[in-house]
Amino acid sequence: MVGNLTDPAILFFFVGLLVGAVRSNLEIPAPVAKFLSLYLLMAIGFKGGQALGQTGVTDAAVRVVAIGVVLALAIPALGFVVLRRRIDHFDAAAIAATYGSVSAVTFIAGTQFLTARGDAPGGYLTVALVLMESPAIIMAVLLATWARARRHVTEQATVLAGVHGPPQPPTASGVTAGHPVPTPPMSMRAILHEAFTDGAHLVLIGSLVVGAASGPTGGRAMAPFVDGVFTGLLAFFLLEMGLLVARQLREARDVGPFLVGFAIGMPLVGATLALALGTVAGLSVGDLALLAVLAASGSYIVVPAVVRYAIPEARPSRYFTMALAVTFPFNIVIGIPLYHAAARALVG
Amino acid sequence: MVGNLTDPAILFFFVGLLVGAVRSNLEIPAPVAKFLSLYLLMAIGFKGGQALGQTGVTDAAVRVVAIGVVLALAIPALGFVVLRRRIDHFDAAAIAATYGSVSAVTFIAGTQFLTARGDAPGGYLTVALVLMESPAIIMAVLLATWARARRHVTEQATVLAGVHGPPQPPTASGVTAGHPVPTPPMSMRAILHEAFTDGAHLVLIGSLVVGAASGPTGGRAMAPFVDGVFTGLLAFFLLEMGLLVARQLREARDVGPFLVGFAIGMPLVGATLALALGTVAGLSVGDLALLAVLAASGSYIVVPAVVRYAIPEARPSRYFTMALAVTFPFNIVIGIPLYHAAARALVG
Amino acid sequence: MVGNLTDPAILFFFVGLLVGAVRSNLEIPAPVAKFLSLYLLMAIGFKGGQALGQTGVTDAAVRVVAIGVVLALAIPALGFVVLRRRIDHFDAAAIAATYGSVSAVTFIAGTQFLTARGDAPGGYLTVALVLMESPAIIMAVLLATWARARRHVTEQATVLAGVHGPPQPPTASGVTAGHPVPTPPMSMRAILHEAFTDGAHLVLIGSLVVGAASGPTGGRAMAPFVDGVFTGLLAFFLLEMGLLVARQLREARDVGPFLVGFAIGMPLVGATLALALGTVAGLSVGDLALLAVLAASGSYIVVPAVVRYAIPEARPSRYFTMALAVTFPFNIVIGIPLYHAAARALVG
Amino acid sequence: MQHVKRLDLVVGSRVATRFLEALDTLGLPHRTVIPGVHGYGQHGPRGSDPFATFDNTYLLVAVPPDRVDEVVAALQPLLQEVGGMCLVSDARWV
Amino acid sequence: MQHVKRLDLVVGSRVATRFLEALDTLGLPHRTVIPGVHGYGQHGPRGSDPFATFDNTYLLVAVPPDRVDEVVAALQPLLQEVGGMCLVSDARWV
Amino acid sequence: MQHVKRLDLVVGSRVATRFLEALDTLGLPHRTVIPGVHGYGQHGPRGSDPFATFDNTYLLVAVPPDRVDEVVAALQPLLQEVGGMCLVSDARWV
Ligand SMILES: Nc1ncnc2c1ncn2[C@@H]1O[C@H](COP(=O)(O)O)[C@@H](O)[C@H]1O
Ligand SMILES: Nc1ncnc2c1ncn2[C@@H]1O[C@H](COP(=O)(O)O)[C@@H](O)[C@H]1O
Ligand SMILES: Nc1ncnc2c1ncn2[C@@H]1O[C@H](COP(=O)(O)O)[C@@H](O)[C@H]1O
Ligand code: NA
Ligand code: NA
Ligand code: NA
Repeated sequence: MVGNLTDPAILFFFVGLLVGAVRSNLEIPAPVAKFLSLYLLMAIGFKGGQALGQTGVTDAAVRVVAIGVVLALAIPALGFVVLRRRIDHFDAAAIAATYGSVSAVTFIAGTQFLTARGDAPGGYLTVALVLMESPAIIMAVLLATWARARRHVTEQATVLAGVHGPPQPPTASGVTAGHPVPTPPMSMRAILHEAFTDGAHLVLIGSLVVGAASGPTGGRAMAPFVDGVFTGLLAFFLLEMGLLVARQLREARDVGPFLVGFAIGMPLVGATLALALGTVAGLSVGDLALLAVLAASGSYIVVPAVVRYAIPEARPSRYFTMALAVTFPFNIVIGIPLYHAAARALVG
Repeated sequence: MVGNLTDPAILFFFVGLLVGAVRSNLEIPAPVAKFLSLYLLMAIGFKGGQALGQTGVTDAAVRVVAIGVVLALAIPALGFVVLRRRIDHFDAAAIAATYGSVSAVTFIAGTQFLTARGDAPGGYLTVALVLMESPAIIMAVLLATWARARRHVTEQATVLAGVHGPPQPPTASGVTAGHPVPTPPMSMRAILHEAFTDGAHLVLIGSLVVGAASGPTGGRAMAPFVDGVFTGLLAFFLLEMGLLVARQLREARDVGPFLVGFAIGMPLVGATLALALGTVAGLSVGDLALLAVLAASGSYIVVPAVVRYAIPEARPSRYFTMALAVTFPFNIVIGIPLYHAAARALVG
Repeated sequence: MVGNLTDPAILFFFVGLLVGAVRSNLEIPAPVAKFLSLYLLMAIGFKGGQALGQTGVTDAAVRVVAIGVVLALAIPALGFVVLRRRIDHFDAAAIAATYGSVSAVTFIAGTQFLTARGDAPGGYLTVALVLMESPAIIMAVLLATWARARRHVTEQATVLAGVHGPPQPPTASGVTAGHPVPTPPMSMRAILHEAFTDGAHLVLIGSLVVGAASGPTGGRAMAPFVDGVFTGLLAFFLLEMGLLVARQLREARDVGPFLVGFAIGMPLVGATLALALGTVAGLSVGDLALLAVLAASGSYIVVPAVVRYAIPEARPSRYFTMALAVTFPFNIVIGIPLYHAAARALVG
Repeated sequence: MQHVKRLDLVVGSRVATRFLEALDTLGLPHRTVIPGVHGYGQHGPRGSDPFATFDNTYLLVAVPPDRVDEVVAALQPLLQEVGGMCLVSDARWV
Repeated sequence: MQHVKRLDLVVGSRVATRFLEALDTLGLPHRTVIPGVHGYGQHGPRGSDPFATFDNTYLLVAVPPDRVDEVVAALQPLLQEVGGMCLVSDARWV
Repeated sequence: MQHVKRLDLVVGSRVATRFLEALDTLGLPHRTVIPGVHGYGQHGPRGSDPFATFDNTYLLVAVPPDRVDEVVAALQPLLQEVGGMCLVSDARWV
C-alpha cells in the first residue's frame, strides 16, 4: 500500500505540499499550470482513444460505462441526502455535485499506479471519466433550484445574504448595500451550455476521438509526447497541486470536522459501491480499481467552474476546499493503493 | 487526399475549430501559445540546418531557393494587380504582402505530411522559407507609399479616416476628433528593421545556423526535443490554431465573397506557378510539393506584425482574417494533399 | 577549448545574444522562462538524486561537499576584502554574496559539457550546489548590518538616500521626499526564511530527495523528461538567457572597468582555489572541474532575490548585472572549457 | 484633452464576454482587457488555481461622459447576476 | 453609486502577501491582484528576468472613503521597508 | 500624500519601448508595465493571437502635476503615429 510512495510523481506532490507549508515564494505561473492540465487531459484522452480504437467497443466497455453512469447518479443523490440534514441546502447540493462528479487528475494518478503494477485498465475507462463528469452537476442545479424555491417561501432570503468571505464593511464592496437579494442565477440553458462546453471536458472528448481515429501510425507519432514525457509532466503538475493544496488548507476555516469526515467517508462509500457493482459485473482488476477511483474522486475543476455561477449561494470555501485539500490527497496517498488492494482481493 | 485526416495534429486542429464554434471557455494561455510557436520555429530551423549540414549546398538547393525568391516577388506583384481594381489600394497592398509571404505553420504541416508519406523535402526548403518571408513586405510598403502619395494628391485623406472597427462615438476614442489625418506611418528604415529583426524570423534563421553548425552529436542530443515530442506539440499548437480560426471567423464581417474567393484562388495560382517552375527545374516530389505549399500559404505572423504599423490604413480584419481563417485551413485540409498529388503526378 | 561552440545549447545562447543585440522584438514570455528554469532545477536535482541513490554517500562525496562548503565561506570573505577598499560597503557585501554563492544554470551547462566529454561528475555535486548557495548570503547580510551600524555612527545616512536609478524628480516618486532615511530592512529571521525557503532552492532539494527515493523504476519513468528533452529545453532556456544578457548589457552604466575586471578575475580566483583544494583531495577530473565551475559561478537568482530586500542599499545594477552579463557568459564560453582543461592537466 | 469616464471592471473570466457583448450592443467596442487576474470579493477567492476556474479578467473602458449612465445601467444587472466589481472615475483622453 | 477610494499599489511579488495580510488585518479582504507586472522605480528595474526575482504585483483595492487614512497609515511603513508605489484616487462603485 | 498625475497608456507591445524611451528622455524613468494585455480600439482587435503580434502593453506612470503637459506633448505624436490610448487622471502618492 505504500508502493505509491516511491512513484516520483506522487513524491513531487509531497514536495509541493511541504514547500507550500513553509510558505516558500515558489509559484508555478498560472499559464504553465493551465498548459499542464490541458496536456494531461489531452494525453489521457488520446491514449484512451488509441486503446478503444484497437479493441473496439467490447462487452467489458459497455459494462464499465454503464456502471459509471449509475454511480454518477447514485453518489450525488446519496450525498445530498446525508448532507441536507446537517448543512445549508445550497452547500449540500454543491458538495453532492462535487463528489458525484470526478477528478481527472486522480484518474490519471490511478491509471499510472495501476499500469505500473501490471493492472492496466481499458481505454473505455476514459469514456467513463467523460460520462461521469456532468450528471451530478445537472442534479445539483435542480436541487438548488428546489432549495431556492423553498427558501423564497419561508422568506429567509435576506438572512442568507452576505454570508460569504470574511466580513467587509458593506460600504466598501458597495454592491451588497442596496441589493441584499441576489437576482436569480444563471438560466438552466446557460448552465447546460457551461457544463457541456467546458474546455477541459471538450479537450478530453476531442482527444479521445482523435486517439481512436488516428490509428497506430498516429499513435507512434504522438507516443513521445503522450507517453514519454508523461510521468515528468505529471510530476511537475503534482508539484503545483501540492502547492495548491497547502495554500487551500490555510483557507479552510469553513470546513469543520463533519465536512472533513464527509470528504473522506464519501470517497470510501463511493469506492465500495463501485467495487460491489463492478465485482458483480465481472470486471478485471484494473477496470474495477479505476472505477472505484473514479467513484471516490471529487471534482475540483468542472464542478466548481459551473457551480460558482449556477449555485452562487454555495461556498467554494467548502466544496472546493473539501475536494482539493482533503479528498484529493487522501485518494492519492491512501485511496488508490487501497482500492487496488481491494480489487485484487475481490477479483484476482 | 483525405490521408491528412488521420494525422493527429490535423485532427486536433478540427477539435479546436469545433470547440471554438460551440463557444467553449477553452483558452490556451497566450504565453503557452507563444512558446509553442517559437518551439516549432526552433525545431523546424534546427532540423533544416542539420539536413543542410549533412548535404551541404547542393545543386537542388540552389534551384529551390532561386525559384522560391522568384515566387516571393511574382506572387505579391500579381496579387496587387488583381486586387487594386476591386478594393482600396492599402488593403490591396497588405493582402498582396500576405500572400506573397509565407506561413511557417503551414510549412511545418506540409513537411509533416510529406515526410509521413515518404517524400521528405530537403533541408534547404527551410532556407527558402526564410528568404520568402520578407520580399513581399518590402514590396507592399513601397506600393502603399505610392498609394499614399496618390491619395494625397486627390485629397481623399479625410474621407478614409476612422473606417476601422465598429462605430465608436468619436468623443469616446478622442484621438480621432482633433486629428483626422494620421501622421505618416513608420519610416522605411524602421520598417526594414521590423521586417528583418522580427523575433520569429530570427529564431528560425538562428536555429538553422545552429542546426548546421552543431553536427551529428548535437543532432542526437536535440532529437528527443525537435523530433520526439514534435508531433505532440504541433497537435497542441494546432488545437490553439483551431480555436483562433473559429474566433476569427466570427469577426469576419470585412471579408466578402470576392475576398474569400481570392483567399482560395490565390493559393491555387501560387501553387500552380511553383509546380510549373519546379517541374521545369527538375525538383524531387517532396521539394516540389513543399515549394507549392510555401507559394500557396499566406503569412499571418510576420506580415501583420509589420504591416500593422507600416500600412496603418489597411484593415487587419481583412488581410489577417483571410490568411488565418480561410487560407490556412484550406491549405491544411485540402491544399497540402492536393499539391502533393499534383507533384507526384508531375514528377513521380 | 572551443569544443563548447558546437554544443547546440551554447549556440542558442549566442543566438539569443545576437537577437537581443539587434533589438528584435523577440520575447520569451515570463511564465515560460520561469517554467524552464524550474524544469532545469527539477531535472538536475532528480538526476543528482538518482546518481546518489545508486552510489550512496561515498568517500568522494564527502570530500567534494566539504570542499564546496569551505569555498562557499572563503570566496565571499575574500571578495569583500578586495571590494571594500574600492566601493561602497553595501555594494561590496552584495557582490561578495553573489560570487560566494553559485549559479545553477552554469552548473547545468558545466555538467552537460563534462558529460559529453566523458568526464561525468558524481551526483553528489548537486548536493554541493545546494549547500554552496546560502552561506555567502548570510555572511553578506551580517557584513551589511555591520556597515549599517558604522554608517549610522558617522551619520552619513542622509547622504546615501536616493542613489538608485536614473534621476527622477523627488516629487514624482514622492516617497523620498518626506522620508530620506529608509527604515531598517528585513529582520535576520525574515532573511533566513527567504534564503532557505526560496522556491528554486527548495525545488532543487526536493528533486534531489525524490530522485534518491524513487529508484531505478522511477528513474526510467522520468528519463524521457529529465534526460530526453533536456538539451532541447536547455537550449530554449539559454536562448532566453542570451536575450536577457543582451538587455542587461544595455543597462550596465553602473559597472565600470574595475567591476568588469572583478567579474572575470574573481571566477578565475575561485576556480583556482577549487582546483587546488580538489587536487589535494584527490578528486576525479569531472568532480574537480565541476567544483571549479561552482566556485567560479556567480548567483543571479537566489542572491539577488534575497539581497534586494536584505541589503536594499546595494545596487542590483551592479551585483546582478555583473553576475548575469559578465560572469555568466564568461564561464559559459571560456570558463568551463578552461577549468576542464586545467582539471585534466592536474589529474588526468 | 477631452473628459472621459473610465470604467474599471473586474469580472470572472468565464463571464467577461457577456460584459463585452453588452458594451458592443451599446456601440462601445473599444476596450482594454487584462487576462489572468486574481482577486477576492464577495464570492470568495478568484484565480490562483491551475485550472483558471476562478480567474478574473480586468476590463478598462473609457467612454464619453454623457454615456456613462447608460453603460452603468446596462452592466448593473450583469454584475448582480455573476458578481464582479465596477469602478467609475474621471479622466482626460490624450 | 457610492463614493469609494481606490488604492493602486505596485509592490514586489515576494512581499505582496505582506501588504495583503495588512489589509486582511484591517478587515478589508476584498482586492484585485495582477501578477507578473514589470516596472522601474527607486529600486531599479523589476520584472523581465526569467526567474521572476524582481517581479512586481499590482494590487487594486477599493475601500470606503472613511477608512482610507487608516489603510494608508497601515501600508506606509511597509512601503518604506520594501519599496513600492501606492496611488490613491477617487471613484464611484457601481 | 502629494498630488500626482497618473497616466494610463495602452499601446502595442512592439512599440511600447518607444514610449518608454520618450519618458526616459524626459527624465521620468519610473513606471509600471503590464505585458500581455488585449484590447480593441481604432486599429481593430489586439492580442489574443498565439504570436502576440497584436499584443498590447499597459503602462502606468505617475508624474508630478507640473510635468504632465510636457509629457503629454511628448507622447502625443507617438500616439498618433502608432495608435494607443492615454488617459490622464488625478491621484495622490502615498
Ligand atoms: N473592494 C474591492 N477592491 C478591489 N477589487 C475588488 C473589490 N471587491 C471585489 N473586487 C474584485 O472583483 C472580483 C469579483 O468580486 P465579487 O463578485 O464580489 O467576488 C473579485 O474577485 C475582485 O477581484
Ligand atoms: N512614478 C511611478 N510611476 C509608475 N510606477 C511606479 C512609479 N514609481 C514606482 N513605480 C512602481 O513601483 C515599483 C516599486 O517601486 P520602487 O520601490 O520605487 O522601486 C516599481 O518597480 C514600479 O513598478
Ligand atoms: N475607449 C477605450 N477604452 C479602453 N481602451 C481603449 C479604448 N480605445 C483604445 N483602447 C486601447 O488602446 C489600444 C490601442 O488603441 P487603438 O490604437 O485605438 O487601436 C486598444 O487595443 C485598446 O486596448
Ligand atoms: Na466521484
Ligand atoms: Na505565399
Ligand atoms: Na561562486
